[in-house]
Amino acid sequence: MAEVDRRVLYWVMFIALAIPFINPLGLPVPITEMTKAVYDKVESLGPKNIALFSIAGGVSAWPEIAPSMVAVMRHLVKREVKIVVWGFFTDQDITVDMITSNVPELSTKYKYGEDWVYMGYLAGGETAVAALASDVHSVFKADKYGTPTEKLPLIQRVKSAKDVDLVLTVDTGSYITYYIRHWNVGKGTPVAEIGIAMQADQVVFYPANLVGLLIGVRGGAEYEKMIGRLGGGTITMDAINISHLLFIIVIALANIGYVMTRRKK
Amino acid sequence: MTKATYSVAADFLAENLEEILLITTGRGFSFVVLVLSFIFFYIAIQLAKKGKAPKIRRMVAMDAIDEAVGRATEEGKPVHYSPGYAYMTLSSEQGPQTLASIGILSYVAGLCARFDVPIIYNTCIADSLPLVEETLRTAYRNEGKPEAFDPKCIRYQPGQSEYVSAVLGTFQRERPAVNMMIGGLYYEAVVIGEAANVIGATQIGGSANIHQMPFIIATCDYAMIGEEIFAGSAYVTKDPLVTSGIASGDWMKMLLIAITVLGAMLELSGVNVISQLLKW
Amino acid sequence: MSSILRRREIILFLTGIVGGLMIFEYFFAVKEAAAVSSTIQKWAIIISTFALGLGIITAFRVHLSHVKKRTKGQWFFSAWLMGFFVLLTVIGLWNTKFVVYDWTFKNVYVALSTTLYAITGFYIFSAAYRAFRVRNIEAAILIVSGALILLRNAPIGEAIWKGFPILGEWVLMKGQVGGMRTLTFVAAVGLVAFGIRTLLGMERGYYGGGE
Amino acid sequence: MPYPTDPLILSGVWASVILTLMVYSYVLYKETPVFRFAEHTYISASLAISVVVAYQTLSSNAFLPISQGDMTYLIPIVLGLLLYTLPFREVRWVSRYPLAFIVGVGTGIAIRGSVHAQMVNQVLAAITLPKAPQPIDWFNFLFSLVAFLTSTSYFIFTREHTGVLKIPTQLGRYMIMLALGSYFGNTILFRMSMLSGRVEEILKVFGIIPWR
Repeated sequence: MAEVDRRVLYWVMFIALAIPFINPLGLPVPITEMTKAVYDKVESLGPKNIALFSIAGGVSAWPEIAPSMVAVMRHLVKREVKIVVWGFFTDQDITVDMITSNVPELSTKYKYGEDWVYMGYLAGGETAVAALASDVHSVFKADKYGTPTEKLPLIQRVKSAKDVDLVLTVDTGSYITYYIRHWNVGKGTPVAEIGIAMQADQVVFYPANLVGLLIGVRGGAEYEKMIGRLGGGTITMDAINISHLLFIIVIALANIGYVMTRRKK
Repeated sequence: MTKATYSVAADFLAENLEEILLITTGRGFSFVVLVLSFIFFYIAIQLAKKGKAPKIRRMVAMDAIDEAVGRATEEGKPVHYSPGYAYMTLSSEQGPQTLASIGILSYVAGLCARFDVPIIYNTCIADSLPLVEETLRTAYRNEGKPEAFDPKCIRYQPGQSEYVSAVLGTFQRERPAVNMMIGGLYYEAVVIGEAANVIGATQIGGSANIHQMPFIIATCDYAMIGEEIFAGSAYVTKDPLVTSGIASGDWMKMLLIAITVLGAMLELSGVNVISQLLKW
Repeated sequence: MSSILRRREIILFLTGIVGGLMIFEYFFAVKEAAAVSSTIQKWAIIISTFALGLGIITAFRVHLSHVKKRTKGQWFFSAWLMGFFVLLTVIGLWNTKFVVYDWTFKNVYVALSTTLYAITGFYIFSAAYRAFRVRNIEAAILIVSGALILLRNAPIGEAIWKGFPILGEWVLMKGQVGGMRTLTFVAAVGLVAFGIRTLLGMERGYYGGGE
Repeated sequence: MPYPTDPLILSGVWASVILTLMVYSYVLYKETPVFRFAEHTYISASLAISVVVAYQTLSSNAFLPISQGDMTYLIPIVLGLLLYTLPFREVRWVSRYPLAFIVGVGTGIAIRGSVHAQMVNQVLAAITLPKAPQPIDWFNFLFSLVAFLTSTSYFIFTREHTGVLKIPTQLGRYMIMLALGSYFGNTILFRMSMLSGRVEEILKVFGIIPWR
């Protein structure tokens, strides 16, 4: 029992993950405080407010963060909040395409340039985030499609961090800490995070500086439930349930085996 | 000076400190800590020069290297060494970990040269290649076997996942007896670690990237946690100048522990001097 | 001239100056320093980009030798690697929108990056199986803490027992904070000590001790 | 969305799924020429893409400013070219100049960021009192504080962990394990959603579940 061929474990996992896609379980997803805090903050915004949607995660992390991105974007559009999008990953254009195709309101209800705007890619990590906090216009001269900022009424209103009512940072790395340091501590802008699960461990260092946090695909599933439109996150939650249960079972079995072999000795 | 003028002067200082000292607001105390780190280091070196070099407690993982290479010698199998993803460049904040890793590599390569054990070095950090090649070449020369060095033992892969796939392939094809992964590790830690367990390799791992520590501990026989990797090359070379760096780090820890204790007590009694100082 | 430039002190001095400038710019609000530091960082990106060529030389050195020696089970793959590389590079430099390049980028490069990223899912499973055994008190704490987080993250935890998510939430929000803070903290202390040695030219480990 | 019919997309999704299965054959079966093919194809494509991206980076970051008359960008180009002295024994030392430069940048960035964020800010956070505290908040505050202090004592290298340090270092080890367990658990969530993403893709392409 103590030593099983690993491949047995791998096959079990592979098959177990497939089952819920074919035959969904649909266990309810309870809402956690961190997710509710983000929801409440977005709910408090309206057509007068501007939200920043910052993308610092790649296409390869989609299974974890795409559900949250789409759900939050749908909520922003429902509240008619103005949205500024920019990002720090070279493949982010594919991500923006994915969001716009899932949130068609961005091209129907929203007017590009006035209601939402995509500023494109930016290199430079923390330095860039800090520069944007104090002067957006010196960093971006034009949007992604080459339209100069003078012709984009929305970005004309966003001169610095002070003009933004909520930062939503999609993040698979350290960008949340950059935004906290330069946008929240420096300028007082509320910051919320759409992150991968492991970030939870580090983000809770800053309870006072953070509105809330969507923890990985679980956060996405919760948010989908709150806005009343289930999607990819909820479907993946079944796979998460099954796989986590497997983890618990396997750890229990391993320990029973371990204790038994020790007894024999 | 009356109390009023004193407080006016204090307010003026507080408001204009950035202009007067030019120190960016919020980073003042960090700068003090950095300067203190330099001073501690200087004092530790002076002590070392007087023969009072501090002793470091044993580092099990570093002691295990000799034994691991010995095992590879007996089995006639290679040693696999890799430094992790580390943002693929020396010029990022992960750079120092790669340098520390190459420092340990020089010791490992020396052992491999001495016992004629082949070494395989897999990396995706292009700008570290000159240092790696030089380190390996020097290690072989110092053992008097410069002709035994084969630059083909250095394998470059153009990215993180590419590097993972190449290491997976290498493990099954060349079956190293030892796997060492030390440096700025990311998700590769658990993959490489488990794949090395499949072939039964002895593993020594280390990283200062907190997010990978659970996996290094879970998969490796010997783990270097956090700053241990920075102490590694000093530990094996027994260079007193470098061990003093570790001592000065210890003093810094003790100082900041003291500040924490003092600060917590003052905060609890309603005095926020320390937190103001830290925010300066 | 070359004998002076060859001196290790000069080279180490360059490291110290560049590193010192980066530090100065961070702590002091001097506009000129900020400008210089941003230029230096751009330069570093350019230099590192050039290093890719060294990587390709290194890779080809290995694969050419396989092809020359007709290494069994390997030379064919080495030849394929080099051939496909040359083809794709020529196409990509000519036009990245060309169908062959674009198709390979999406369906080979992005797809396999995601695939390898996800391969961890298998290995983390066997790692948990191996590592999560109650050998001593430390291991017991590790297991309990990990299991509570699992039962917090998956809704099934709450379905089993209402208390799991509450305990898991406590571990995540409060319990783990102190230890995690320490790991963050000591890694930085070690790094700063190492960095100081590097900038002062005392850390020679990575120079291999050679000339 | 319906199942794709465009031959380009169709060939693409099948190719990506077949390559994925080739890679997973290593995990689920063993290292075979099938895996080797996927591995070498991937590395080959990635090398080529790296060259193209490097060329684009150099064009926009170096060649463009030079063409606009900013000759300072010749310096990094020359430094970058100096790396290529590496294969030549007599002039190999020249390659240390560009290296010294990037090592300086990396070390500088690493030091400055970590002193502030990882040292001073952590101490500050450790002593920040809870706002509007309930009794449980005081307990949590003290718990984190003690955890921080004891686990830091475990990382003292120049003292043996005996005598006064014995109990704190032991307690510190427990606190570190608590943190690492939590990290392990959260990483499992992330990895499982990544892997289930691939499984879903495979099922979709094989037509077992509807395309969406």
